[in-house]
Order: sequence, then structure tokens, then C-alpha cells
Amino acid sequence: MKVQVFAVLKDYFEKEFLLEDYVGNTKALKESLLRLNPAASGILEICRFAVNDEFIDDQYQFSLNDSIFIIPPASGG
Amino acid sequence: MKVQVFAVLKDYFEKEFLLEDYVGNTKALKESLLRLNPAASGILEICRFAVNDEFIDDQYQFSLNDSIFIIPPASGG
Amino acid sequence: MTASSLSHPPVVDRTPHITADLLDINKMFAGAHHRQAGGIVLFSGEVRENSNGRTVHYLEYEAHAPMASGMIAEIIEAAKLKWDLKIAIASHRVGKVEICESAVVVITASVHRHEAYAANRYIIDRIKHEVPIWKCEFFTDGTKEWGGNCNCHKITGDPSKHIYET
Amino acid sequence: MTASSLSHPPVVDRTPHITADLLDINKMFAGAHHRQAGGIVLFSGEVRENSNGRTVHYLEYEAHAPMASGMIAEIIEAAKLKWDLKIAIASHRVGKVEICESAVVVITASVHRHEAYAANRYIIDRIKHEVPIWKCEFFTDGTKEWGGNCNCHKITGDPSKHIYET
Repeated sequence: MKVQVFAVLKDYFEKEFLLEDYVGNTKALKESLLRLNPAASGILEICRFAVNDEFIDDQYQFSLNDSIFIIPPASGG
Repeated sequence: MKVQVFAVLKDYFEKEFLLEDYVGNTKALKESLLRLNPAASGILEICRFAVNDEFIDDQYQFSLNDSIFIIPPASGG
Repeated sequence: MTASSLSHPPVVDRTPHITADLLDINKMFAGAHHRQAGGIVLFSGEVRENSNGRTVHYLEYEAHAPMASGMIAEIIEAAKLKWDLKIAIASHRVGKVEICESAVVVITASVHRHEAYAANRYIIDRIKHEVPIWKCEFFTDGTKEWGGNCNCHKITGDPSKHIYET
Repeated sequence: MTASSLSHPPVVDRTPHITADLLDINKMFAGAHHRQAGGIVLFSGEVRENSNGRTVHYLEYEAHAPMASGMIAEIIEAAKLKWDLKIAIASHRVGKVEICESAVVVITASVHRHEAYAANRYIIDRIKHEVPIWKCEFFTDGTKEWGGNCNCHKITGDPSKHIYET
């Protein structure tokens, strides 16, 4: 599963990376990311998650070839 | 006293005219105008009056060389 | 002045409040940028081709210009004070205005967008209700009619008392 | 088409919702006239030289472009439906944006001004809160900081639930 992050998240993670182990849903993904970088807990808490340009909730079940986007709070305009 | 009218009032009065007889205040002016053209009663009722670019009320006392402007409801924009 | 501010020297807008000339909206907007303004709102009131089911050919505006211009200046100052605007511009056409042409432009610039929107609406509402400007609609059937925006007197009972949306 | 409408053929605006190019506001505005629209509102969100007491040199915007573009299109359609807009246009910059330059432009055109103002505000509010676009502020002291517009989660407890001014 490919993960892509944006904006301030790039201070905590590579812009794009592959997840080593399979994670079942968004909640599990967050836990896996926190193991990668515990300092990201604050920002991850207020991020939204998306797959194929659609926001997903905590229960969303990933499939192996999903492209996952982690979306920090917007600051456009 | 010189009177100037605008917009729809020009269907009832000359654009500019001099008042024959002296009128004391705005109320008397309206009565004088109604004698000139009774059909103007409806529109005159909802007009504002101004002297030297300042709106005046019904009790305003005219002086002989006042320029009086009769202002129908606005329809700018 | 940092280099980039030279690339944006303040373009001061000189468009009079009442004008018989076509409103140069691009030029007016160019004069509305300000280094401390994050939000600019521009309103353009334009001539529509229909009015109450009748087809409009064009409009003609008349104003009691000196008084109208002075009142617009006062309304702008009041808005600047009330919403701490960095820039406020307003100009209204007199004479013939065609379909899709602008009869009035109001531009407001403030630190944040909320004030720019609120002040812009305040200015155009007061111009339309209070300022001695009148439109005459010329229809394609050859008839014409003086428009009547402000009917507040029917509610307030006083031609100088107006009702504005909060 | 009457003669005068030929003098104002509809200029269709093609500016993409997300663009790295300088926003050509004059061109976008030229595409916002409509024979049945009496009110056009244009909002330009521009870069200010100060932010929370620090002097800004420039901003840089990042977007998850395909998703952002799709969301802006949906927001525009929702606004068009809700306020019966004749025209609605919105474009946001990515990349470097200088002081006084526009990062986002929203234009709405409707029969009467009320709807154009309300819809314009609705569109920019939703873009700022919801659409995956981020600004990074570069200060003259050499530091930089990712901006955080949307703090609604602190109140709603849910990053996808926002609070909009009524």
C-alpha cells in the first residue's frame, strides 16, 4: 500500500512511502504510522484520510493496492 | 426660489422652475406643488427634499434664494 | 520598500463616484490591492436583459450628481471606520448603460475577508437606498419606466428611513 | 441574439480550479458577465505582508490537486443549485505567491446581488475549510511555517466537521 503525505506531515514522514506490513483499516494505519514516528501523534489526530480521492473514515477497510493520502487541516485561500 | 426635480417627477413638472409665490416651509411647498399638478400627490408623498445638498424635513424654513431639490425614491445600482 | 513591493506600487484609483464614462473595472481593481489586505471583494451591478418579464434594451441613469457624490464619499468613510477597511472604492454610472455593462462598482479591501464582504454589502445597500440616483428602463417594445428600488417608505412610513438586511 | 448581445458574446472562463499560473483576474472577470445576472461578486484572497506580527516574504501553496480540483467543482455545483447562480468560477494557486498577489479567486453571478454575495462567501469558506490545499508562510527572517486555517476539529472534535458562519 502506497502512502502519500502533504504539507506539515513532510516534517514527520517521507512524502511518499510504501507500508511494509499490511494494515486492515484507517485506525490500524494510524497506529502503524505512530510506531514509525511517535512525534506525529498530535498532527495525525487532526488529519483526514483519503483513498482514490475520496475521504475515508476510521473503519475503512484497505485493499492491498490502495493509494492512501493523509490530509492535514486545510489552509488554502 | 428655484426648484429642481429629477427622474419620474419630470413627468409632472418642468425639470427646473421658479416658484411664483414665497412658501415658508417644506409642507407649504408640497401644497403649492399640488396646486400646480394635483396628479403628483402620490409621488410627492414619497419624495425627499434637499437644499444645498442637504436633506431637509417638513419644518425646514426656506429663504428666498434657496435652491430646492425634490428627490424621488432612489433606484441606483 | 522591499523589491517585491516595487513590483506592486500602489495604483491609486481616481474614478469619480459619479461618472458618465464606462467603468474601467480592471483599472479600479488594480487600485484595490494593499500589502495588509488579505481579502478584496468587488461587486459589479450590471444591466440585465429582463425586468419583471419585460425585455430591456438598455438603462439610463440620472443623478443629482454633487449630492450623490458627496453621499457616496460619506458612506465609504462610514464603512472604512466600521470595518477598518484598507481600501474602499465606489463608482456609479450616469447616462446610457447597455446589457451586461456595469452601472455601479464597489470594491472593499480588508485584512480578513469577513469585513470586506460585510462592508461591500453595506456600501451597495446604502447607495441603492439613499443616494439620489435613478434608473430609467428602456424596453425593446419602445416603452420606458423609471425604476423604483427603494420602497422602504411603505414599511417605515418615512422616505428617509430604510430597512437593511442585518 | 440582439445586436447588443453580439457586443458581449459570452467569454467562457477556462481557468482550472487549481493552477500554478498567475491568476488572470481580468480574464476571469470577463467570463463572468451574463445577460440575466444583475449582480456579480468577485473575491480575491491575496498575500499579506504580515501574519501574527511576523513579516511575510511570500507564500507557497501545495495541493492534492486532483482531489482539490474535484472538490472545488462539487462546491461550485452545490452553490449554483442553492442560489440559482448564472455563473460561478473559482481558482486557487499552487506554488509561490508574492505579496499582493492573488492566491484564490471566486466569482459568482446571479439575478440579484444577495445570492451572489451569499454564494461567494459559501464557496470561499468551504474551499478554505475543506479542500486539501495548504499554505506555507516564508518569513523575512528566513523561517517558514505551514499555515493552519481550519481548527474546527477543536470544537467539533472531528477533522471533517466544520463550522461556517450562517
